[in-house]
Formats: sequence, C-alpha cells, structure tokens
Amino acid sequence: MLKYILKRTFIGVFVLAIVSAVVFGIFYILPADPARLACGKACTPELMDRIRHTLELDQPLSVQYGRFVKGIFAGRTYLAGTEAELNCDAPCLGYSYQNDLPVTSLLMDRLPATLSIAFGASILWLLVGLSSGIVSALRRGTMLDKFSQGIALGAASLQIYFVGLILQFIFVDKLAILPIPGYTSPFDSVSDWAKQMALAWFTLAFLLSAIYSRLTRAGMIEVMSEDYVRTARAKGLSGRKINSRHVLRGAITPIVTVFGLDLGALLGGAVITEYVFNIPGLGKLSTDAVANLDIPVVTGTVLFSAFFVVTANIVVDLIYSALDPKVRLT
Amino acid sequence: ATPASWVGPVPAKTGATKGGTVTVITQADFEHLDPARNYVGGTLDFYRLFIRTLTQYRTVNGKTELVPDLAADLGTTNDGGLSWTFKLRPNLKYEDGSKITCEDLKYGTMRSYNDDILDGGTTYAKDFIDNPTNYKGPYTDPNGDLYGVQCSAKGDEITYVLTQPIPYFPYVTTFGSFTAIPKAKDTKQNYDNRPFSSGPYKIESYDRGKQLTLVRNSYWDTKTDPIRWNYPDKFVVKMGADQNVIEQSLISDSGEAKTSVSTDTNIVTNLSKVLGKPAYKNRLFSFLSPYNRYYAINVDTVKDVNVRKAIQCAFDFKTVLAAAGGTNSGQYANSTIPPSIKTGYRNFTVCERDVIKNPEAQIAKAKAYLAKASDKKTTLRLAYRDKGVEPLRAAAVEQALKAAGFTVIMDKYPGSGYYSTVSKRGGDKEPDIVQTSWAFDWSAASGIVYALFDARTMTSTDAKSNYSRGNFADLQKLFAQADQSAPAAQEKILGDIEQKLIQDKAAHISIYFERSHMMSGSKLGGVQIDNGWGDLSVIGAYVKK
Amino acid sequence: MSNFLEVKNLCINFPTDDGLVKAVDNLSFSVEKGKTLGLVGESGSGKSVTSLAILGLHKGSRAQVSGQIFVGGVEINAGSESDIRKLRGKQMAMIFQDSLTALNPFYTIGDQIIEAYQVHNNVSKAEAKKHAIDMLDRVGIAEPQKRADDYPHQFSGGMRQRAMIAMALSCDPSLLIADEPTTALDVTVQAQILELLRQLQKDFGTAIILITHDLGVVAETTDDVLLMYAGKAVEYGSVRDVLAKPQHPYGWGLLTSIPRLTGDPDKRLAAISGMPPSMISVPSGCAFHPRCSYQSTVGPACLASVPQLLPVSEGDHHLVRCHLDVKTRVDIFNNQVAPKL
Amino acid sequence: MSAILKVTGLTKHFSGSKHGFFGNADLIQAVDGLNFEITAGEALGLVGESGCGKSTTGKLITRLLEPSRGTIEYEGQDITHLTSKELKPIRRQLQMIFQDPYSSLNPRHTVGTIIATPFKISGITPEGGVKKRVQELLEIVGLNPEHYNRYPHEFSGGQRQRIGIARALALRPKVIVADEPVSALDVSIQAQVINLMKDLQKDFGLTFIFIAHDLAVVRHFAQRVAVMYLGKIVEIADRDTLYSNPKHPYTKALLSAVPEVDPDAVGARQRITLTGDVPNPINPPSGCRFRTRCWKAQEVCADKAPELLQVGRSTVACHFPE
Amino acid sequence: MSTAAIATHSGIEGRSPTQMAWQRLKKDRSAKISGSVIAFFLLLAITAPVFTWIMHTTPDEFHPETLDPEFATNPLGKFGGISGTHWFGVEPRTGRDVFLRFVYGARTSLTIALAATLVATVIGIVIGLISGFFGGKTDLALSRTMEITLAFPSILFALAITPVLENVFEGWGLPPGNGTRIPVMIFVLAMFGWPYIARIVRGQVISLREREFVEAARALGASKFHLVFNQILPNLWAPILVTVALNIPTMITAEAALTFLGAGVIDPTSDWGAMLLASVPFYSINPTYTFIPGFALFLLVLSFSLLGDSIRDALDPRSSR
Ligand SMILES: Nc1ncnc2c1ncn2[C@@H]1O[C@H](COP(=O)(O)OP(=O)(O)OP(=O)(O)O)[C@@H](O)[C@H]1O
Ligand SMILES: Nc1ncnc2c1ncn2[C@@H]1O[C@H](COP(=O)(O)OP(=O)(O)OP(=O)(O)O)[C@@H](O)[C@H]1O
Ligand SMILES: [Mg+2]
Ligand SMILES: [Mg+2]
Ligand code: NI
Repeated sequence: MLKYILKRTFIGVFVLAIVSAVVFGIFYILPADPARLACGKACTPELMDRIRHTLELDQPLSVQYGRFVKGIFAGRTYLAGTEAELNCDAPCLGYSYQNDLPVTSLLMDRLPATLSIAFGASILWLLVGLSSGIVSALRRGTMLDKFSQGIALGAASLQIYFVGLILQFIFVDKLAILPIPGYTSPFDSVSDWAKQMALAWFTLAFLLSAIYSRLTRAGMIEVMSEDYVRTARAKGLSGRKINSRHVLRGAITPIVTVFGLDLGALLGGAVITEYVFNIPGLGKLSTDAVANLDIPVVTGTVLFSAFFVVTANIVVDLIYSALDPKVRLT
Repeated sequence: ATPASWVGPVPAKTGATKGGTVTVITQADFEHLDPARNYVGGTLDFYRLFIRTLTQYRTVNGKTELVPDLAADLGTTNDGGLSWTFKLRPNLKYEDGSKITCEDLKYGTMRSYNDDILDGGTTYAKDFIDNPTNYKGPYTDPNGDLYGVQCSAKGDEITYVLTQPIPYFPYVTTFGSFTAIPKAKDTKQNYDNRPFSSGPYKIESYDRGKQLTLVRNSYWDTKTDPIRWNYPDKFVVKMGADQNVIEQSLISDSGEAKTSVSTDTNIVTNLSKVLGKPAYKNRLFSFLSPYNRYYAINVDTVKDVNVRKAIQCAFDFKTVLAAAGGTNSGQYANSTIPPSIKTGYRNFTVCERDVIKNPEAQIAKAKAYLAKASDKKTTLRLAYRDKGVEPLRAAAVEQALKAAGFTVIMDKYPGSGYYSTVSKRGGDKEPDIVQTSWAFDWSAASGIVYALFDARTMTSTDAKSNYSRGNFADLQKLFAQADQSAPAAQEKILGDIEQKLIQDKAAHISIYFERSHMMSGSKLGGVQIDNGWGDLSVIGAYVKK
Repeated sequence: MSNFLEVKNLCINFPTDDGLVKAVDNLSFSVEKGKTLGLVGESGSGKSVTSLAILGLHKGSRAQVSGQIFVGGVEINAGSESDIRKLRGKQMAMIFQDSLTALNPFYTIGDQIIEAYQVHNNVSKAEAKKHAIDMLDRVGIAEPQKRADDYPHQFSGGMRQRAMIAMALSCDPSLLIADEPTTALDVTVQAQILELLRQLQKDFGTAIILITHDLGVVAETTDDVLLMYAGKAVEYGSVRDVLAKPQHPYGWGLLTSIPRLTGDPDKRLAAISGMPPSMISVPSGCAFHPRCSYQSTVGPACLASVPQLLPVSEGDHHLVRCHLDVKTRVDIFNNQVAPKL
Repeated sequence: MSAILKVTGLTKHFSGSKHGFFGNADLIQAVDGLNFEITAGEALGLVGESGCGKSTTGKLITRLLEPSRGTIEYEGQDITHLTSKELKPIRRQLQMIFQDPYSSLNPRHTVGTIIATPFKISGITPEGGVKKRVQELLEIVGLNPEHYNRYPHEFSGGQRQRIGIARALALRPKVIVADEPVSALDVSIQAQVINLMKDLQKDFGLTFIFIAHDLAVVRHFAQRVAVMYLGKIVEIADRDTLYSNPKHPYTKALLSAVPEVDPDAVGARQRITLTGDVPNPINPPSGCRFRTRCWKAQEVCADKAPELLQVGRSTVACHFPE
Repeated sequence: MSTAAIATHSGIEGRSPTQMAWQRLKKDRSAKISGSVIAFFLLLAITAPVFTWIMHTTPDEFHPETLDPEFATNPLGKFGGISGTHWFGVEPRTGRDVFLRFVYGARTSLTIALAATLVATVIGIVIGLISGFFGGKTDLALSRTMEITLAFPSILFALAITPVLENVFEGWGLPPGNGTRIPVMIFVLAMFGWPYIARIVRGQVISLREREFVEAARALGASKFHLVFNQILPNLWAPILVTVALNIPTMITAEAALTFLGAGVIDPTSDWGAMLLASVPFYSINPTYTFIPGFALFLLVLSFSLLGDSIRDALDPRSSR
C-alpha cells in the first residue's frame, strides 16, 4: 500500500515535471516578448535588457527551468546578489512582475474562492444528483423517473455561461433576492459569502447533478440486474437492505471515481464559472493571466491545476482500491 | 502677492461633514503606488491623498488650475528657461511627524533614475534634467549625485538645471518623480506597497489586487495645503470588480454602494438607463475625458500619401463611434488636441470635410485617392487590442476599409503589452494601422504633440508613442522651432504640426474624444471632475449625513 | 409423507421485442422432504426460470407467471413480496449457476453468509460469524476462520461454489434448489460437491431440486427426474424409469448421443438431428417433432396437437408426453434404443 | 509409421502480474517440458483439469505462442523458431479449431468472408474460385451453401462450430488442433459435431490433437490419450489401455469421478474423491506436482519429479504407478 | 436467443450487425427527432449564403441606422430590434443582423467542432490501435502520454497555448486572422480530445486481440496488417461511432467555451460562443440577444447527445439504459 502510494506519487511527480516542462517550453516560442510587457509605456532598450535579465529571459531555457524546479522545492531568489534581490520561498512557482508578487502567494490568495465554489457546489450536486438518481432508479419507468431524467438530460446539455447568465438575470436583476456574485471571505461574513456564492453553486450543481443523476441511475439499474442482487433477494433480505447494501454499494464505485476527478479538476480552478460570475478564484486568476500574458502566473496556475488533477487521480485510485476488493494495489 | 489659491486651506465644500468611509471600487489594482513608477491617470489623481508633489492641480468649484504643492510658488526661471527655482513651503511633515526637507525632494527625483528596479513611471525627470556625470540612481550609484537638482543652503529653495528650455516645466513637476521621499524610508521596489505619506491620509493596509485602506495622517496640516480636503475618516479601495458588476451595483445603489464611487469605470452598457434620468442626475458625472481614440497610419509601411489619404477618407466615424456606444459615449474629433486647449486647437478638415458635421465615410473620394496612388498598397494590417469594445471598433474600421477596396488583416493583440508590441519598428508583422488612444499629460498641446509626433522620441527599433512613425523634415524643423519658443507661441506651433500631420501627411486619424460617465453612490458628496488629468476625483469626497 | 414442494400448471412468459418467450409451459411436479428431483434439459429449456419462480424471484420483473407453487403449504405465486421474503433463505434456498457473479464482489464471503443467517436469526454479529465459519467448515473449506475474510475473487471456482452452498444452507432450508452447481467445475471438484450435497441431505432431510444437463450427475444424485424440452415436461418419473427405460424420443436421443466411458468407443454416436427450438415460435404440436425420427410413425398428429403428459401405464408414476402409443414406444425402445445404450 | 509431429521438452512460462515497481513478475509455468509425438492420421486426445495447460500446448504447437524452451518438429522439420514468413507454408497444414463458437468467428464478417479468409491470407485461389470452394466446404460441414452471405449471429452454437471447422479445413491441412471443440455445446448438439469431425478425419486422413476436459468425449474421438496435470503430462497411452487400466493415480481419480449415466451402474464403480483444487501454476508443488492431492504420496514425491517412463503399455510419470 | 429462428428463415442474404443497428435506429423516435434537429442546423449552416441573399445584407455588415444614435448599445425597436428585415434583431453597437450571425455562427461552430472531432478520432484510433495491439513498451509510452495529456487543465492550457500556436501556424504560411485561428482551435480541441477516443479504442483492441477469431487469423499466418485492419478494425467501428457521437456535443461545448473565454474565432467571423460572449454585457437590457445563441447551443448539444445515446442503444441493444 505504502509502496503503491510512493510509486504513484513518483509517477505523479513525473507527470507534473513533464507538464511543467511543456508549459515552460511553449512560452519560449511565444510571439510577444515577456520583457517588453513588463517594460511599460516609457521603455528604453537598456531598461528592456535589465528586465530581461530580471526575468532571466537571457538565460538558456534549461537554466530557467532548472531554477524554476529548484524554486518549487527549495525556494529561490530572483536577481540574487543585486540590489533588487527578490525572495521567493518554497514552494516558489515563479514571480509575477505584473503583480509584483510571488505566484505562490497569488495562488494562495485565490484558492479560498475556488475552494468555496468547489466544496459548496459539490455538496449540492452530490446531494441532488445522487438522490434523484437513486429515486429514479428505484422508481424506474414511472412518471417521476421520466420527469427527473428528462430534466437531467436537458440540464446536461446546458452551458454554464448560458445558465449562469439566465440565473443572474432572474435572481439578481429581476427578483433582486441575491447580490451580484463575488467573493467575501466566510470569516468576514458567512451570509455574504453564501449569498454571493449561491449562483455559482447553483449553476455548477445544476449542470453536474444532472450528470450525476444519470450516472447514478444507470449504475443502479445495471447493478440491479447483477446476479448477486438476485442472490441477495434469494437470501430473504428486505428491499431496503438490498438497495442500500448491495445495489448502492455496487453502483457507488464509478460515481466516487468520477466525483474525485471532477473535484480535482474543479479545485484547479472553475474557469468558466469564475469567469461568468466574476469570482476571484484560481480560474479567474489564470484567465486574467492568460489575457495579460503574465507568463509566470500562467505557468504557475497550469502546474497548480495539474497538481490537483494528478492528486485527484491518485486519491481516486486509492479510494477505488478501498471500494473494490478486486483491485490490488501493487 | 501670492495668489489666494496657492495657500491652504482649500475652501470647504458646502454641506460637507467629517467622518465615515468612502469606498472606491475599481476594476483593477493600481499599477503602481510608488510615485516614481506611476503613469496612469486614475492613480495620479488618487494618490494625491497621501502623496504631495512639487506642483499639483487644484480644482475648486469646477475650476482647475496649476498651483504649488510642496513648493510655495510655481517656480521662476532666469537663464532662458534652462534652470527653474522653486521656493518650498515651510513646516511640512510626513506621517511620522518628521520634517519634509529639500534633500528628500531631491532624493525623490534621484531614485527615479534607478528605473531598472523602479520601472514604469514618466521619464521626464531623466529626459530633461541635466546629468553630466551620468548618475544612475541611488541603488546603483550609492555615492553619486544628481547635478541637475540642487538645494539651497537653507534648504528652502530647490533648483532644477535642465538640458533644454522647457517652458511647461511646472506642469512636469506634478508627476511622481517630483515628490519628497526620505532616504531612510526608501524600501526600493517594496515602496510600491507602502509609500510614506505626506498627504492627509496614510496607508493602513494594502492587499494587492484586493483592497487598499487609507486612514487619516494626523501630522498633515490643512493650512499648508491649498489642494486637499480631508472629510472621511477612511478611504477603502476595493479592486478587481468587473465592469458590468460595478455599473450594476452603482446603479442599484444598495448597501455599501451608497457610499461608493468608481473612478475607473465608464458607464457604457447601462448608460441609457441612467443618462438624462433625473433620479441619477446628482450622482452621474458626465464629462469629456482627455482620452482621444485615434488611428495611427504607419508611414514606414504605408509610404504613399495618397494611400493614406484614401484610408482617411474610407474611415466611417459613425460606425466606429456607434461601436463605442454612440454619441453619448464620445464626441467626434478632427484632432488629438481637444478644443478645450484653445491655444493649440485647430479646426481643420479631414478628407476635405468637417468630420464633426459629416462623419460618414467618403468612399468615392477614398477610391479616387487610391487610384491616384503610385505605390498602391491595398492590403493593410490593422492592429488592435483585445479589450472592451476595441475589437468591435476595429471591425467597423475593417468594414469601412473593405468598402473602399482595401484588404484588411485583423491583428488582435492581448490586452496588456499591446502598446509596446505595436510600437516595435521593423519586423514582418508591423501594423499598417494602429488603433490606439492618448490622454494628455497636461492640458496643453505640449502634453500631446511632442509625445505623439516628434520623431526624436523614436529609436530605430521602437517608435515609442509615435505610432505613425512620422519623421518629416518640415515638421521636425517646426519642432525645433517650438523647443525655443515661449509657451503660447510653442502651443501655436504644435497645433500647426498636428494639423499638417493629419491634413497633409495623412498619418493620423482622430475619431472621437471619449465622454466619461461615472457614478457615485447617493450618499456620497464632494466627488468632482478634475480637469488636471481629466479624471473623476475623490479628493474632496465626503459621506452625506 | 406429503410433498414439500408442489408445482401445478406453472406457465412463465416473457414479453420481449421479438415476441412472447414461452419459457415454461404448463409444468407440474412435486418434491418430498429428503428427496432429490433432477431437472434436466438442454440450454434454454426453462430450468432456471422455473427455479426462480419457485423462489418467487420473478416478482417485479417483466415475467408473467401463472399457475400454483406451494412451498411448505404456502402459495408462492399468490403471496406478496414481503410474505415470500420471509420464506426465502429459511424454507427455500438456492445455489446459483455462476458462483462468480452470484456472490457480491464487494463483501467478504463471511459477511455474505452472516447476512444470510441474520435475516432469519436474531443474533449478534459475532454469533453469526461463528455460525458462518461453522458453515464454511462444513462445506469443506480449509481454515474457515481465515478464509471467511476473503473476497469471492480470492476463492477458486470450486471453493466459491462451496461458499454458495454454505450460504444457501446457513438457515437450514427445507428446500434447496441447486442450479447447475457443478457445470463450470472440473470432474474431480464436481465429485466433491455432489458428495457434499448428498451428505447434507442425509443429515437434514432437505428436499433438493438439482438442475443440470448432465445425465451422469442425475443418475448419481437424484430420486426423480423431470426431463424438459422447450419449456414443457416431456418425461417425468423416477431416475430408474427415465434413465433406464426412457419412453420419449427426446430422452432416447439424449441417452444415445452422450459419449460414455463404457461401451464401444468406435461406434458412431447417435446424434439428435436439428437444433434446439426457438422459444418464441415453438414448433406447433409436439415441440420436438422437427427433430424426431418417429414423426412419420405417428403421422400428422405430431404437428397438429400437443401430446398430453400421461402415465406410461395406469397409476404409474412415470409420465411421458408423446403421441406414440405405448406399445410402439416399448417396441422401439427395446429394439432400437436399448442396444445403443 | 513416422511421427508427423514431434514435441520435445516443450515449455512455456508466462510472466504474470508484477509485484511493485521494481519487483519481479510472477512466472506462470503453464506448460513444463512436454514430450510426445503423433503419427499421421492419428487422433491424440489431451485431457486435464482447467488451467493445466492444454490450450497453451495447442497454441504452442500451432505456433500461436512462442515456446520458452523445447522443440516442435513437423514432418521432421524443426519449426520451433521459424519466422512468420518461413512458417507460412507450414501454417496451412497446421490448423486449429477453437473452443468458443461465439468468439471464434468475427461478428462483422459474413460466413463467406470467414471461410475465405484462409485463401486470402495465404494468397491461394482454389480451383473454380474462392466462392465455389467455400460453398463446397459449407456442404462438407453440413451447412446450407446458400448461407454464404449470412453473419455468425444468425447461427446456433453447433452451426457456428461447423463454420469454424470449415475454416480450419479450407487449406486442406494435415494436422488439426481442436481446442475443446464441443465443450460449449449442448449435449444434443455435441454428438453432431463429434460425428462430423470423426467423418472428416476419416475422409481426409487428418491428424488430430483433440483437447477436452471430458474423458468420455475424448474416448469417443481419440486413439491415443495424454493426461495433463499442472503443465505436465502424467500419462500417455492408447485409448483402451488408459481407460481400462490407468496407471497414474490422477488418471484413476479422474476416471472414477466421471458420473455414470446408467442408474443401475451407479455405485458399482469405486469412487476416488480427491480433495482440494488444482494448485497454482505460479508456485507448483515440488517434485511430483500431483502429490498434494495424491493418496499415495510419500517423501520421495516431494523431492523428485517423476520421469515419464514406459510402464506396461502406458507411459507414466509416477513414482508409484499402479 | 432468436438466432435459431433467423437461421431457419428462407432468404440467403444475411443482415449484418450494422444493418440491424440501422433498422433499430430508424425505429427510435428520439433518434428521429434529434436527427432532424441536427439536420436542420446543418442545413441552416450549409445554406447560410442563401439567407444573405434573402436578407440583402451580410453577417458582417454594420447597420448603425438600426441603433439609437445616442446610445448605440440599444437597438431601435422591441426585443433587440426584431423586425421584418432583422428576424432575430440586431447586435448592439454594430447593428449587425443577429439572424445572419446566428446562421453563420452555426457554420463556424459546427465546422470547428466536427473537424476537431474528426482529427481527434483519427489520432485516437491510430494511437489506440497501436497502443492496444502492440502492447508492451509502446503501450506504456502511449498510455503515459494519454495520462499526461489528461492531466493538463485543458481549458486553461488551451487558452494559453492558442496565441503560441497561432504564431507557429502562421509561420507555416497560414493566412493570419481566422485563417490561422480556426485551424489552431481545431488542433487545440483535438489535442485534448484524442485521449478519450484512444483509451476506448485501446481497451477494445486489447479485448478483441484476445478473441479467438483473431487467434484464428493468426493461426492462418495473417500479417499484423491483416489482423488490425481486417479482423479488429471492423469490430471497432461500433464503439468508435458511439464515442464519436457522444464526443461531438462535448466538442461543440468546448469550442463555444473556448470562444467564450476569448480564445476563439476573431470578429467579424461569427460563432455561437462569440455571440454569447458579446451578449454578456447586454444580458439584462437585451435578453433576446443572449437567449438566441444560448438556446441554439443547448438544442444542438442536446440533440447530439440524444442521437449519440440512440446510436449506442442501436449498436448495442443490451446496454440500453
Ligand atoms: N428475463 C428474460 N427475458 C426474456 N426471456 C428470458 C428471460 N429469462 C429467460 N428467458 C428465456 O427463457 C428460456 C428459458 O431460460 P432458462 O434460463 O430457464 O434456461 P435454462 O434451462 O436454465 O438454460 P441453461 O442450461 O442455459 O441455464 C430461454 O429461452 C431464455 O432465453
Ligand atoms: N497469456 C497468458 N498470460 C499469462 N498466463 C497465462 C496466459 N495464458 C494462459 N495462462 C496461464 O497458463 C495456465 C494454463 O492455461 P491454459 O489456457 O493452457 O489452460 P487449459 O488447460 O486450456 O484450461 P481450460 O480448461 O480452462 O481451458 C493457466 O494458469 C493460465 O492462467
Ligand atoms: Mg439456467
Ligand atoms: Mg483452454
Ligand atoms: Ni436473432
């Protein structure tokens, strides 16, 4: 088990190394010169050169990458030994000259909003998705089933940005029962936090619970036709026990897997949701950074998101092995 | 005698009371708070709350004028404009109660020479002040001295020695490289996060990208300051809101929005909901901003003047302004110098018509010019920025040019870094037309024409802000003449230069001056339009009881 | 002794997209306590479907079940799911065909037996576990203490089948239905399992229905045999009658076509021609007629009418469904079939 | 009569799942040192319990698997390590019939295509064209030649198995390896297929390796029978000898475990019930692999693997043959 | 099993599994409806120029006269300027005809989504086949590549990489503007789409590789080429078709999302994602403008999903819901 985790972590780090190398390499062939961006309106060639030096763009790519990797594990300084020395503690994911801050602190700054979205929405969609899926499966073929699955099918075809705007139009502009979305720290005001997040939660949860409802229903129905469920009936178990102990237990594994991966992807930034609702999370940070070609931030966020994806993969595999006795971790 | 407007305190606003918190909502964080590094309109205006410069603009009862700030007068020059001497106000204090000295003022200028570390900011000090020893700034050159700035023995006067006569020098000293910073308090690039206050407020906390909180500076004395009020207890700047969100929350005017104002958000989308509606009359501030939206035609690549004239004629001012929001969002322009700068403004024609009265495209004329051209360049690369309505404006231009028979390559650039990219000379993707804008650095032709059209600012690889890359011998001769002229005469020459450049050389098309419509909450008073840099100013804001 | 299980006129149909599948047609049989009935027939002849009906497991599915099934005097087909549920496990239990899929892969073998035991016995988990280990021991699992905590996939096929049996027997059911318990197993393991079943029956007097298509298994383990073809009983009687003196052409075909360990190995096997019938369009009349060599002997009746399941002789317990008259049948058996056996 | 096929020391080890990142993979000793030969026109039966390596042996002989050790000689030629090109002409003569009639036919091909595949692959055009030959083959295996354009799903298991046989016969092979050809079939159909194969063997003089787990079926088909246990042959003898006088305890147990159909004969035979299952080929018992289930096992069985030796008319690998 | 019944039907021509699936599909009502909707959109996209002719304007033409001259963000007239000449109203600020932009937007969106699906499918099939068939080190390397590709935060990375690729593609001589942007989008979408198809193909190949009919062909001395293309590939079409059908809506969504986030086609070329993006500031003043592309996108994605479900059910009736 421990060996397995170590092995997976090793592979995960390998994947992240490749991701970071690719991201790094790609900006090497970027059309706009990053130094030029940092130089500002009144730029002189000398200043450009100095910025280029500060950004270390005058170094070979391999040196830049090497220092970057070192920064992640051991921290680093930019412009070491000069007057303008900048410290960037481990884990240092780069330094944003447009924000004049280490990327790590930017990420940490934005993380709470993203965490808020991810956890709020995931609780909602799990509750709604699972329960409607279970009810549908148990009442298969009834009007209730058809109705909820019809909605789920429709909802799964909707776009976050479209639903988000519609909901915002209804709840903020017309009914005015919700404030304009944004982010307030829950430590400042829990109610403001919840009210401002509500639309993001609902929108994400609406679309995702549709998917989970369908997934749950399909999984349950598939398990219901398994021979072992028939065995359970033949033992004389009650319907409720069969459904909870056998059917749900059998159907839960793929759901947990998908959930883990979804959550992992979401933690890396709910890009579209944050964009639509203007929530200052990782997704917004990264889209802004892309728009401004703030390369250290882009690199940092891509890597950070990939970290969540990779971690989610490992966690999912571990959970999977815990849930499915057939899977032996070696 | 000293004019009344030069001495503090500034006249009180009627109905204003002290106390409360004023919230300023902005879309973006200030680029820099370090005065030496800042060059952005809204910030220049805002940081006056805690930064005093040698001279500054004062706006009282809607009238803006240049007045001494740290200085006690607007400077005197005796050697033909080559050196300027300013008297300094006595008894000025920093936020810790220590005295503001002439040496601090000199140091404030000196540190701006270390622009490798303190990037951004204006380059005027470096451009104009005499520096025979090639001083590089205190970080690089700890023992060096800047010859061109000299304090009198008593420390009550400061003298700037220039390399050329600059008649408008007192305007230049409004910028942040002419503020006082005690050497001991200089934290280099970290100064950006916590400038040391000399104004009525000081920084309590600053969370980059999120929030800046200002509280009162008890050592500031209202009697020494003819410019600044100090009504609220606190200013809180909340950053990073979306344009639409700001528009909506200010219109809805609920909760905190009541005491909020946005100084960087022009109401565009929802303008029809508020403009001319009595309910918003008192809190909607509509004014002509100094921003001129214009198109530079690259004379390096579009060499034939007839082609450039064809381009000028093809432009449909109407669709371009519609894309920007219609006549409520802008006022047609023929030049970049606004009519309000009376000494420099010229009323001339573009494509032989008065564009203000007749903004439609002149397709027939465009085709005629194109037919006349010997070097028929019909494929044009239009550079524009992916920000706000700019892509739409570009599309309007594309359409107009196509109608005149041009082929247009649309070159969209990311939001930031646009200007530095399109000013690059040479290269295979150099734009033929640059969609851009300019706001004067001071309200004079000299604050516009030098920066935009003087070939001397350019290098072989960088056009700087001369996006049309104009370098015409006859015009350069006029520039040389202007350098040597007194302010009024200089303004006239600069006006001539612009007219020639647009009318004859056809290197430039100004489309409109932006109309700003900004809002404040209903419980906020004292918000005013400041014509110094053409901004909405919170310097006199107060919370209504 | 009265019959513990009594099935009367059982019909089971499945409506499908292709048509109505008449899986079981008018089936009647009974089993006494302590006796074993063999249910024999080729694939698709309705054996499993019948056994599921006895446990009432078709309830809630699309199957249409008619007729009467009495288990210990309770009528299954008329009872509600919750009533029948109480009988399952205790009065009647089942060993399923495929032990790999019939055991829940997510629970340990021990847990699954514990669950079965706790349904009908109000005992603590620890007690139930003790019982489960006992059961595993009884079915011959070595080190039951340890193996109880294994998951099904950690067991071999034979062990799984034994675990299934342990589970089915955990509440000492009065009726045990074993659906092809050994088909997937090797002969040596099959022998072990059959031995186990025999032993259990001897100890507890359980009534057993053994479903198989292996006549050898039938001969060795059952008392009575019900031979099914296309959902119908074609022959029903004691093992001795059905296997040694078969009276139906299908029975003859079956017996002569299977390779045996005795007799002349070089003799050609007497195969039944044709293929098993479709259950949707069952051949008219006698369902076996398209494959029957004696169709011409009988004439058009084979296609026209369904023969009755009748005693070979008055009062005999040996029932046959064939148009051939008794005399001809005996002749054919004696002259043509017996020599091949 | 000389051997058409001769197998010496044939061994196949599979590498199973790996343990850990740097760990070694398990070695599955699926087939371990087989020696036997088949004369032309003969049918050799190969019996044994599940997992004992029967299919692996079949696939090794047809060179579907690469042997780990040992040699295979076909008509005196060593074909153990021939390249696929060199093997091509030999493949035609060495064909295989598979166990599962459902997975052995490509569901997307028509019967015609399936039976014509051998011609296509070997690039042979038979006299009268491929189609005619395919239809002939269909007739030979007792199918309607007009079913040429149908798909496998339209046939029953027995019919599918006939299609598989027709495919194996297409190139007129000399040797056919039939891997449990009737195991998946219903009892009533099984006899049809056995009869068909027997007829074909006679008509075409085919040599058969007939793999099965059912001793009774093998008895009706093969003239000589080899019994395998856990990757090794434990006994080979001609049919009558083996069935009437088994020498290896395992053969004996196997024979006694087959249920007797005749109700009168039930109980007449002495039954030997083995305990436990076939051990894991990853970790086979030392010495004689059968010793863990053998009632005759003694110390020597654990120490020494018995050799295949001639005992009477049989060849047996046992320290204590009957 | 009704196999026996069919085998006794007279008639020599058999029905292939594909034909049977097609027959089942034809009976499926939801397939018919969703198929019609898709066909309708496709037709609209194909016949877009016809509407230009009918409406006497182009999707790019500015019509400032349809806008309030003072507030050009407000089209004159009700519901965003819906009228006989402008069926869906006009675009704020430009007065461009929304209906034409919608129709031409269908063109762009569908072209990009379908092309990306095609590219992703081809790459996915090739890599999946190689990986599944050859196994071993090749498989390990390719599987890792898939894993790494999937570890990329796709939307974000797509946004970041677009300008870079644009530069590269332009360097290869593609025309600037949308001439480059569209191929870049197709490339980017395909880049993150192929692993899904490759994974499925790989899984199928691995299971097919073990099937006895492949062994049978090998026993006949078939080349690898024959095994892959004659034996395995025909059995892959069904799962591939299902995956592709279910992938198209994902691609449409992704394309729109990318454009919505600003890495999509460049104005004036119209696209549904771009229309939605452009409508955002006006959603409260002019909801029609938001609703039209949003609803169309919804309808198209829903239809493709339904059709995908139907195709899956038809090809594999046992797996149905
Ligand atoms: N749920 C169902 N829906 C439709 N038909 C069914 C269903 N279950 C069984 N059948 C059909 O009923 C018939 C009898 O099936 P059953 O499973 O009882 O056969 P069996 O005798 O047990 O065969 P085997 O030996 O293969 O297990 C078959 O034709 C089968 O296809
Ligand atoms: N490709 C393979 N990789 C790893 N192990 C294999 C492989 N093929 C077979 N084995 C193992 O080799 C052993 C012998 O397998 P084989 O298929 O030859 O048995 P068999 O006698 O044909 O059994 P059955 O009667 O079940 O068909 C088994 O333990 C099996 O798990
Ligand atoms: Mg069955
Ligand atoms: Mg096998
Ligand atoms: Ni059929």
